Amino acid sequence: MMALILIALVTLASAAAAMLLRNLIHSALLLTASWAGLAAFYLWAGAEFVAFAQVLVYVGAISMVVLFAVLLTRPPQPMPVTPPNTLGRALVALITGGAVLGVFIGAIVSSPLPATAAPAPTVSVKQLGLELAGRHAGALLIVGALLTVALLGAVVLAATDREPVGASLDDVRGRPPGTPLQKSGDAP
Amino acid sequence: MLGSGLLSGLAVTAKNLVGSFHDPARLTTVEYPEQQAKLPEAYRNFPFLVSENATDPMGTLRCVACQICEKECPPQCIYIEKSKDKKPDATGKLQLYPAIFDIDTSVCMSCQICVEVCPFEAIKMDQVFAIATTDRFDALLLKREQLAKPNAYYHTIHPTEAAEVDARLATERKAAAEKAAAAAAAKAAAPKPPAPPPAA
Amino acid sequence: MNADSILERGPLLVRDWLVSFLPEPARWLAGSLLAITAVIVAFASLFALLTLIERKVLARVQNRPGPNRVGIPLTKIRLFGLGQPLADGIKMLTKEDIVPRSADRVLHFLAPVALLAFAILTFAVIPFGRHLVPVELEAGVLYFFAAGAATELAVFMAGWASRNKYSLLAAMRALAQLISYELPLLLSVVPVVMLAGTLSTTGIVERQGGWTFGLLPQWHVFTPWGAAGFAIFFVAALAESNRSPFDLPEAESELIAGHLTEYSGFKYALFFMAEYFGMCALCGMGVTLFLGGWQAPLSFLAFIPSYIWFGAKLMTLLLAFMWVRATLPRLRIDQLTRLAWKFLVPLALVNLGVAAFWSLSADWTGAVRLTRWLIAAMLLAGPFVLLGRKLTAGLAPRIYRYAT
Amino acid sequence: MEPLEQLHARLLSAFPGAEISIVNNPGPAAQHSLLLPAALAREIAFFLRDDPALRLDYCSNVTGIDWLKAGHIEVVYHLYSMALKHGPVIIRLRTANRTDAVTLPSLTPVWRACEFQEREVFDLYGVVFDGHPDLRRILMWDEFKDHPMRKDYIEPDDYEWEPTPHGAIHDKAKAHYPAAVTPAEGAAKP
Amino acid sequence: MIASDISPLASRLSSGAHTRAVTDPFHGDLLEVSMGPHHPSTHGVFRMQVTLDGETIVKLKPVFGYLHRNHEKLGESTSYLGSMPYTDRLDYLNSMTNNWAYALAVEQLAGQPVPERAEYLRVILAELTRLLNHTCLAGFLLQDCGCSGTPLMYAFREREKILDLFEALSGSRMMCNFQRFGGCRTDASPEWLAAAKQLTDGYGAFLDEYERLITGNEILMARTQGVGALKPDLAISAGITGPMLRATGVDYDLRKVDGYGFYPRFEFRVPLGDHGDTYDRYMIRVLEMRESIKIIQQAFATLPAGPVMDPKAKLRGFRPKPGEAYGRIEGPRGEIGFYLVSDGTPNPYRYRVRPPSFVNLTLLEDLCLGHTVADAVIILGSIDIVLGEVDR
Repeated sequence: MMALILIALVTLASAAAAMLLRNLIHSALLLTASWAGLAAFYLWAGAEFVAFAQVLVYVGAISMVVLFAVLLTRPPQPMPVTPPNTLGRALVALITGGAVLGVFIGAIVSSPLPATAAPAPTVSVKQLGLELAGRHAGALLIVGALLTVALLGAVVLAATDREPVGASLDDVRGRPPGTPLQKSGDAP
Repeated sequence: MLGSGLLSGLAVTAKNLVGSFHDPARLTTVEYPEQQAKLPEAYRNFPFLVSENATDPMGTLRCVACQICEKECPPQCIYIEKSKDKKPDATGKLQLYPAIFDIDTSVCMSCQICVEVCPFEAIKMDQVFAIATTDRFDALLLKREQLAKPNAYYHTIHPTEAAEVDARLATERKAAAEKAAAAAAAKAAAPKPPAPPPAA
Repeated sequence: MNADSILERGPLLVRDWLVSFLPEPARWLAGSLLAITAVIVAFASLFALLTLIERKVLARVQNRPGPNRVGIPLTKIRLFGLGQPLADGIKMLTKEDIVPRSADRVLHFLAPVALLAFAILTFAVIPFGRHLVPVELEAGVLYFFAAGAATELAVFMAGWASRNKYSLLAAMRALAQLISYELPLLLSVVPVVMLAGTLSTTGIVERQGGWTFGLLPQWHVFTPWGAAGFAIFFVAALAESNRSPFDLPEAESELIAGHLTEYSGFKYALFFMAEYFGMCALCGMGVTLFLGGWQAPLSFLAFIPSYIWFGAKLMTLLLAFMWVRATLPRLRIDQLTRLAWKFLVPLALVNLGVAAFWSLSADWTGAVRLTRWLIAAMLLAGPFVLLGRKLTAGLAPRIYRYAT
Repeated sequence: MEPLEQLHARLLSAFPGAEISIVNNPGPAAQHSLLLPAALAREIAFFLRDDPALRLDYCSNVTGIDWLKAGHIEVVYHLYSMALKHGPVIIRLRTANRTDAVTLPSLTPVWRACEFQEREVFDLYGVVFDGHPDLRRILMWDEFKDHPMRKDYIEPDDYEWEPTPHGAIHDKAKAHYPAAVTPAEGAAKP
Repeated sequence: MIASDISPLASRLSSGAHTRAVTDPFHGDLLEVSMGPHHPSTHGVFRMQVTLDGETIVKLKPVFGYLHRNHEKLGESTSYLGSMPYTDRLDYLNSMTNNWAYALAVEQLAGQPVPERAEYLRVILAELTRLLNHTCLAGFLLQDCGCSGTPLMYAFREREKILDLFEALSGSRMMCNFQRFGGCRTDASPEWLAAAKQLTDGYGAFLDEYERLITGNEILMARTQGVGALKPDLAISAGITGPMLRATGVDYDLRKVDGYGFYPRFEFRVPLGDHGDTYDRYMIRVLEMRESIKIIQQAFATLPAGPVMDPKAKLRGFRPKPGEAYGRIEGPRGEIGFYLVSDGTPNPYRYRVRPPSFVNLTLLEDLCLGHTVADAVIILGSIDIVLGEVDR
């Protein structure tokens, strides 16, 4: 039980910190830490295969996508400052927060938690593999395609939003534009 | 086939790796303080003044302070001051000698032009290269006393060259001695015929 | 093949004897702690030795003796250079650790730590001997690559935290290289897992036991798909551990020391330790997957304990790494990624197909077995030549004319 | 390769009214040269490069010479032909004087080889080449004021002490560091 | 009528080689990187002010002058003989060819004859220097490509053997100061000639091993073929000489064109490249080494006896008659020339050095545009500059 609480604390703390910190890179890295926390949950639950897949996919690859996206995208124009009628906004925030909280608590209460932790189902990696490649092959491929599309979309979005400002090459070269450097071998 | 160039390159390095254990040509390092490579005879570093014998280096310097080397030295690093008095050199002729003969080894580039232009075989190139000092200025300014080394030392570092120089000097001195003797004989013979002038 | 000779079970007996002093619940914890310390001590001393061997091999290739001066101070004893790693260690410890003012302190400190942590994690599943597996995992290979995948994160942190033009440029290069070589590395391992039928490393090594006609060991490397897989694995491992033809990030002739420019003192040493651990782990995994782990090469040599065989194979692979480093020039960043995406990945996919054919034709017997070998080899040689020709289009040694 | 006199005659006929003269080289090397007027220099250079009989397409060397007594700075170009592999044609351009009128037409548009060497003549002699694509100092640092290779250049006095025991360097160093007395100096009373 | 079309650089760039419009430099898309003067691969104190757009080079400004000792001003205040040791310091890797170029110029200035044996000895020493320089270059170029020192060590192992020969002959490995006006300072002893002959006979084997190590290497071919290609007409106009020019296919070797120093007596070929890129420049130098070995062997075979120094040559008080002379020879890096104006005094009135690497640098920017930083390092390496000669 101690381990579960510890893992939960780490995951929640890093997720919260990821949201609160101003430095974008720090929050991206903390997000990765919270994914690692999720992997620890799986390990605690005994599902090694899922835990290692989680680490491999999320901490290995998706964190890279997030970091590259942070690096490539331009800082957006400053957000328009909203008018300060804090009472109205606070009310709306409270209601939505409360509704989400209610749903969670309802789900936790209604799910029949057995007194002792149920014995982990002994599923060998081989059976998992057969299941995945068998009945769920379609789902696997779709998820893969989805991820690739998301990745490419991020890159395209990042690349196009850097609209080039026209500047002829000579300005850059520091030579007053138009002074010719005689092309060799040209007849006058 | 792709990669054959890489493999032939790897083969060469492997041959060198194995070769370095048995083939002396493949292990060329001379570990300096313990092993010392033999210097070729023509090797030259800073100049030194040749003195006839080791017992009295200052007395028997060949240098006659003619200051040709001082003029010809490209970086001008030689400083000579003539002596006021004269002293007999190897052939007994009275010659000047350098009162001060400084070489600033921080400026000298061992180009050996002073040796070529010296008509008296008085300055030769040494083979000393491990001469580190702590003081940047004065210790690198070698005085006449530090520069003078005997002819025997010259024979040890440049044997063939020293032998030639000695042979040439010997013939010159013999010729000079015969000329002097002939002149002395002629002078001795000449005063006899005319009557000695009255002892006024 | 006495599996449990005294030598074979020696390390386990020692561990059980040590653990027996403790009460029951702490035994498991003490046992695993002992295993961890054993692995770290072994590979840390191997790291020290490797830096010396690397410099000695590089020197001997270049016709010079290599470091042989560091000895016991104030005496003439010179210890054949074994004092060198000690001297380097002390130097690294005593060097001043400069952190640039504009650097992002937290990340700057965390980068080497994270890199080293992930590198050490990967040792958990490598079977060093018949009974010497730190952690017996059912999905061992997946765990290995999961732990290895996080090194990119640490390299990015190092490059970004130094706030230095060179290190940022180099961090981007390093990431491009690591990501583009992750794929061939994994794809070259898939046929092994497919043929061995299990993800657990000990299972893979057990399947490579036995010798055909008593002489030829049944290691994966002696099958066509195994040889191709091992070649791809070797090249990808070189790239993953930033070794010679791919040591682009710290290409000293261009960007001074890549993402390590702003590191000095012990953090710099940590980076190197992490690089060597990463190299040892990848070589260990290469040995496990392709070279038969701790299996003996010949049947009558099986009396030698298994961890000796694993050590010998690991050392030969490490020497091959150094041999390549001493010889080959470096690839440019675009050639490097083109090699990965346009040559290694397609070849690995073809290798997957050949492995499938190999497993389907497992029951061919007699003379047909030779044709099975030939077909597999042809299936591999074709794409190899075609892709190779496309990769080196327009590059060939030239014939030169002479002025009349 | 035609003799210089014939080339001189052809040039005079090609560029009527231009005063081109032959400068005789008294030394045994006998490499005589052509003195070109500054105004038509570039046209004559194009002619030398593109004339089918000459084809002097390679400008090997550009040198500045400071004739102090004659009162002008001279720029000498050694031209060779790589196409026809024949010997040097040497042309000389002279500035009006050594002080203000020191501009000459740049021949970089004719031969790209002159780009760096003309910048060096500008840097060390102060000859301004108009039409040069990138006229900056090439060897000295940009803030350097004077032109060091001129005969009347005065060395700056920011001198680092040199123990060389004698000669002009010693005197200058002693003047610069009157206080510092070295044993050598003490012994050698000039 | 000044030619009005645009410069070769801009035209090549706008012709699609690099069409992306460059964003305004102040918005930070262009990375201004200064490589040098203290940089591991710039062969001396040489700086390249590089403007990078991502990895490709958009602008490259070479900056040198850090090693400027005003060699020519010194020449004017020293006697003719006094400048000879200073010429060792021009191209400090090949002092023998510098000395010969200077001696040749002064001999033309003073009309000083040179005995045959001295000319043969000069040819042998110049070709040995060419071997030494090209071996060095091959080592440096591959060091820049990233081989961790191995080819460089092999190159330096062979170079040391040649330098030992120079030390045994002239007294110093690199600062030989060996030529005089009218011949060589000392004669080559029979033992020296035997040692030199044995070295050149064994050099072919070293070159074979070296080519096996590097020339067919796919990575090197990928890194150097097509990198920094140079067209012949641009090379001629820019005054490029030496192996860099012959790599573009222009047949211009001073040993054949000027025929100085009895070169016409020796039978050797001049290799020419077709693409003028870095690979050609490297291979031309390796082939030239093989030709140099042939020349040395022929020179040994026909070395005449006789004096090494013209008896009437004056060592001191050397006053050439007023006049001027421009002497040039084919140095390992290209044409090295000395232009001397004499006014009858012991010191030259004007002492000018025409260094090959200084002029060969003219096209550094043209070759590097559009390539990456890694290529710029290799292109600079293949141009083979030495800063003592560039800055003088």
